[in-house]
Amino acid sequence: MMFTTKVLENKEITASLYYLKLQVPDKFNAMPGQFVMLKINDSFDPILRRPFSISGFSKNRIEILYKVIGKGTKLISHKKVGDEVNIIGPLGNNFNIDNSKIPVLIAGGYGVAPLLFLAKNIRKYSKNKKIVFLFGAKSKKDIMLRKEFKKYAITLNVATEIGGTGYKGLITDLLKYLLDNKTLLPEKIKIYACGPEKMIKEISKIASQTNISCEVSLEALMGCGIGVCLTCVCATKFGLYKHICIDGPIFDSTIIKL
Amino acid sequence: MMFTTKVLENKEITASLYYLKLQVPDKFNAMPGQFVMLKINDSFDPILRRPFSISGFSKNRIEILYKVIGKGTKLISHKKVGDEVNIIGPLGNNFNIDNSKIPVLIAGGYGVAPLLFLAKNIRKYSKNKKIVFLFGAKSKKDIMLRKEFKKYAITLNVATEIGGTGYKGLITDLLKYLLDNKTLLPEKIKIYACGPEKMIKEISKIASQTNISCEVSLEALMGCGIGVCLTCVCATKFGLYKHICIDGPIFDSTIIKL
Amino acid sequence: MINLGVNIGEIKLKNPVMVASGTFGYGEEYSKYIDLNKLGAIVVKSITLHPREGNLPPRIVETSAGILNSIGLQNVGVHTFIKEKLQFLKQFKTAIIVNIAGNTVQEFIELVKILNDTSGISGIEINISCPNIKYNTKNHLAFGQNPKLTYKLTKDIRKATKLPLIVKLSPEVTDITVIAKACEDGGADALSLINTFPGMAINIETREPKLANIIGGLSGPAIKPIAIRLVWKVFNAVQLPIIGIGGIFSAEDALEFIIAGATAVAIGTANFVDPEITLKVIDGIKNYLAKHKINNINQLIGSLKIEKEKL
Amino acid sequence: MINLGVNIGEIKLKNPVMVASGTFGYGEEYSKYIDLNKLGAIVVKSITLHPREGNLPPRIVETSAGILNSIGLQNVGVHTFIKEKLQFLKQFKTAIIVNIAGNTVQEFIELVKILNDTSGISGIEINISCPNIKYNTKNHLAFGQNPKLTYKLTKDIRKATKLPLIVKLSPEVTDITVIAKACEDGGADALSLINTFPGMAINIETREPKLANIIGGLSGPAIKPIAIRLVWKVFNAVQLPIIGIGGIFSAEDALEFIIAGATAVAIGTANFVDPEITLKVIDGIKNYLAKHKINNINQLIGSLKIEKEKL
Ligand SMILES: Cc1cc2nc3c(=O)[nH]c(=O)nc-3n(C[C@H](O)[C@H](O)[C@H](O)COP(=O)(O)OP(=O)(O)OC[C@H]3O[C@@H](n4cnc5c(N)ncnc54)[C@H](O)[C@@H]3O)c2cc1C
Ligand SMILES: Cc1cc2nc3c(=O)[nH]c(=O)nc-3n(C[C@H](O)[C@H](O)[C@H](O)COP(=O)(O)OP(=O)(O)OC[C@H]3O[C@@H](n4cnc5c(N)ncnc54)[C@H](O)[C@@H]3O)c2cc1C
Ligand SMILES: Cc1cc2nc3c(=O)[nH]c(=O)nc-3n(C[C@H](O)[C@H](O)[C@H](O)COP(=O)(O)O)c2cc1C
Ligand SMILES: Cc1cc2nc3c(=O)[nH]c(=O)nc-3n(C[C@H](O)[C@H](O)[C@H](O)COP(=O)(O)O)c2cc1C
Ligand code: FES
Ligand code: FES
Repeated sequence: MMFTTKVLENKEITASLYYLKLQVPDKFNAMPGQFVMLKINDSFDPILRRPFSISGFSKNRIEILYKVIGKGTKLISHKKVGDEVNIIGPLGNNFNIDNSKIPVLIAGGYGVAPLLFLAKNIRKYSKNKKIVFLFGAKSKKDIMLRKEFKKYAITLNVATEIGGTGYKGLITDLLKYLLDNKTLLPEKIKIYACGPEKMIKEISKIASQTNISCEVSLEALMGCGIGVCLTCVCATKFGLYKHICIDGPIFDSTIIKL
Repeated sequence: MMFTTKVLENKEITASLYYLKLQVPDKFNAMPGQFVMLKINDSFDPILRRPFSISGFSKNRIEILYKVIGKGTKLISHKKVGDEVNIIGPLGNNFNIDNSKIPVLIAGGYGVAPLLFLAKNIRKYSKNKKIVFLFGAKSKKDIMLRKEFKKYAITLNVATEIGGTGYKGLITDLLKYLLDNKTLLPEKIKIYACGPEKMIKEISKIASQTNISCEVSLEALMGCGIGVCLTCVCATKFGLYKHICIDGPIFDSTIIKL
Repeated sequence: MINLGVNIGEIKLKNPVMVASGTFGYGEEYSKYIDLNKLGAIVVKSITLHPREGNLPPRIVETSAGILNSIGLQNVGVHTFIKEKLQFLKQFKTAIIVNIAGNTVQEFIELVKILNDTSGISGIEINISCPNIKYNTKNHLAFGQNPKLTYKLTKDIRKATKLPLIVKLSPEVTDITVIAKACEDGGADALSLINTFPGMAINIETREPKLANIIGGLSGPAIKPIAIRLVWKVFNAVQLPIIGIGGIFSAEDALEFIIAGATAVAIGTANFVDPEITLKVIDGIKNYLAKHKINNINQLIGSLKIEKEKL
Repeated sequence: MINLGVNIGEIKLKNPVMVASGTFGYGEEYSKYIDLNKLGAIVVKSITLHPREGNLPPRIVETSAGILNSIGLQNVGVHTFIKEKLQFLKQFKTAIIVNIAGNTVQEFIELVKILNDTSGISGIEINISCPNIKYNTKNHLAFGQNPKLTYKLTKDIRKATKLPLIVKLSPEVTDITVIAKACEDGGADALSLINTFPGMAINIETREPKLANIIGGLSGPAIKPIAIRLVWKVFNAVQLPIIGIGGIFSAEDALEFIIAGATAVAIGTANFVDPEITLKVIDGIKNYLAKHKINNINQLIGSLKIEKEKL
């Protein structure tokens, strides 16, 4: 659905990363993995909407965690409480939770957005379920929302490229390490990953090599977000294109070709 | 000169008319009649700067009185205290005050902007000089800044098209009336006028018929404001074009052809 | 009562607001946002004889007030279109125009023959101007850039079908009136203009084109002034009704095209930004006509006022 | 040390950043904002044999990410130019390129002959593509839209002068490489592309064109993707150095043109919005080269990376 709504909050939580909270109508219902297309303003420069994962949902309210990248996100960061924004959503499919397995959530950078929502949702339905959350970033300051994770009793396994907190190295190295030392057992876990393409690629490789069930959230330049413009294609191992906005953004890692 | 500065104030003073106050550098010095070119933001839509008369100047500060017309002025009206704006100015020529004559300032709508500055300036240099100020507008609510005029001991002669305060009718009818009943004597006065083209046309006609010395402030679509793009031309009675941005915006009413 | 109905050749539209090929899919997605019955016409995404996978991604770049796309005519092929997509579209009381693309005259003819036997189609739009595929013509220019090829193609298709025939022109020509006349002479019933402009964008960090296909088609408000001028030029050169296309994002934009000479307009890129835009444009046109006391939209077509000596 | 110098034929530029004809007057106004010595070259507003008053106002319309202008070659005429304007420009250590426009081959030749005898001129740019004047050619098309006329004009002017000769092309052609080759064959030293696109805007309240001249030339970021693609196309078709023009508002934009194949760039509309833009672009290019460890700008020209199979 499309609607115009109000900014409830829009604040920088760490360097160039913002937390945006928006009012949504009663009928709005979202699942982890889904996204919205946000209209920046009435100008034609920039002209396209911007896709953002929903990183939290409660009645009449969604949360978006976004990084300032270019023109569009910069303008969004200037929005003040009470400003109007136009939204299309929720869009796309969602993560499929396999209750029989331990969920291992792997986030790179702002890829944490949909996984935070996923983690909260899993916690909502089972208070004691073990949730493994691997969070990779450049440096310590990029590991944000620690309080929020704590509130939902989710323990973070952190990796930073330049070190300073947690594991020093890539989040995928941490994953390998945890698999190697049998902290994580392939047949007992299911991976849910979101982050930069390189990370998704590497995780998909590890998952396929070790036979871990794995879902990844993909990104693409999007013209419409609703399956019409045919810009957001992603190659699959079966030769056919999938459309990330409607067939995804969540895919089983075994079918996609990055 | 070109500079980026801060909004000191930007508030609506009557329906869709705003008073914008901007900080300016030490070197900035303006005369009544001059204008600035204001850059709206970094977007290319809208792309051009917008011209605005300077309606007040004191050290390190200018005032602009603007009406929300379209895309550009709407965006300017959203600017908040502390927001940055980029300015080129002061630009153009200025009113030539003839001290031997009684100044009759005639404003239509937001045409009041440069004349307010002119009135203040005349008052600044002579406390007791008689200033006649004719202010025409649609309705009572469009006659704004009464306090400001009072502060500078300027009595307004108001005309409103739909009546409600002062003379009911066009400001040019009021002018004719004051000439007819000899309240204003052609040889004793000089007219300074700014307002819609129709008003300027009519006043120029009256001035030429009655031999009143008269200066008018003109408007034109402007690409650059500094004499380069050659878009802002205005025909003269001598067959040649004048450029409103550098030869004007103030012209002797006898030379222009509207 | 204000009359909004217009005719594109024999196609009767309840209002002049259509959607442009490739920007509305086959209608399914938008049916969740708007009532498709309200549209003047739906032009479907270009259909080819066989399914096409389209170009490699990335396929889109945002530019100032526009987008470059290089979809490359990805589509389900005419057979699946008829079996699946058209079935869905048929349920609406809206004219369905099938846009077809081919690499050879033969392909176009085959497509037309298949569509001849299909019910529920109000007309055919031939796309001789897609900037995203390579043609087997001299210099790889599109059919629509060569008046002789345009004439021949139009005439051959004309012979092959009784369905109303719309030709969609490329703006990348020296004199669009020459192409327009070729279409008229070949027997076209109407013209659509314009298709996208070939354009390019470069990632200066990697020094690679931003589109995998190197070039793409520019659409959106950026091209509107060019499109309006071409519509006006063609309106003054041929008798055929014109469907004005290019950067329409509001009723005001649509009205500019109509005053310039367009009998109808088609909305493209704007659908992506606002799925409800078509209905807003229809309402806006209605309000304009009411305000200006015009009771028939046809009075507005080509009503641009120009002092004689300027022509 | 990073080398920013480039050659346009025999014209040596200290850096590749020029200003486009008609957007910088004769330099006087901008000298209050920037040091003209820092520019690569100044191309002056089109000069004609006799002074021209230009078109009636209104002469400008703001469009989405662009402007339409219809100045109509208002200028002081070649004699006043030489006497007054050139005197001012000569004091700067910057290449001065004189853009000339004429209605007939004869007018161009006369202009060139006058300029031959004038000192302080680094080169001539011939404007065969102004959308704002009516030509005495077939269909009123500009010289630059006809390869034969372009060839003849270039050749005749080539014979008439030893000054470096730049031809400024119109984008409104079916295949710009044909025109570019005509210039090359005619003996041009370089090409400028692009001039503005003919465009139009309509006031829907009055139903009149927004420009008194009805049509105007579209410039600004709106046309950038088209311009880059045309530069790349021409770069791959001829050997002449190219001056890339069209919507350059930043160093990034300029670099896109250079990577696509432009030896230099000219900034137009952006000067109106930011009188200091040229210097910002020069600095930005310098920073880019430093960051990418490129010590000579010439290495960047036409360095677009494209996988072979895509060509
Ligand atoms: C399904 C999906 C979910 C996303 N979720 C989030 C999120 O939760 N938080 C977040 O910070 N970002 C998210 N992104 C990325 C976000 O959309 C881009 O960072 C944003 O569009 C950049 O816009 P810009 O104008 O600032 O950047 P620019 O680089 O100026 O944008 C230019 C164009 O490229 C597009 N673009 C640039 N980067 C991306 C990208 N990575 N993915 C898709 N389009 C891009 C823009 O939409 C625009 O059309 C998501 C993307 C997708 C596809
Ligand atoms: C010398 C000068 C002094 C001015 N002083 C004032 C002033 O003190 N207060 C005030 O409210 N307005 C003033 N104006 C008019 C003001 O510039 C326009 O109202 C404003 O540019 C409208 O911009 P917009 O985007 O809101 O309107 P739009 O109509 O969307 O603008 C579209 C384009 O037309 C131009 N334009 C529209 N109306 C005018 C106009 N009347 N004059 C010039 N360009 C126009 C815009 O600059 C823009 O390029 C002045 C104009 C000039 C030339
Ligand atoms: C993503 C996209 C896909 C398109 N696909 C087609 C197509 O398949 N066939 C066609 O004739 N035109 C196609 N077009 C062109 C549009 O129909 C239209 O002519 C063009 O976009 C200009 O209109 P606009 O500025 O309103 O978008 C496409 C345009 C876009 C943006
Ligand atoms: C107001 C204006 C006047 C122009 N006058 C001329 C001219 O006299 N001669 C010419 O060759 N080009 C002229 N041009 C075209 C520019 O030189 C340039 O080719 C075009 O504007 C595209 O560049 P831009 O997008 O950077 O403005 C003019 C452009 C503008 C905007
Ligand atoms: S973004 Fe348009 S189809 Fe996916
Ligand atoms: S506004 Fe450019 S010359 Fe006056």
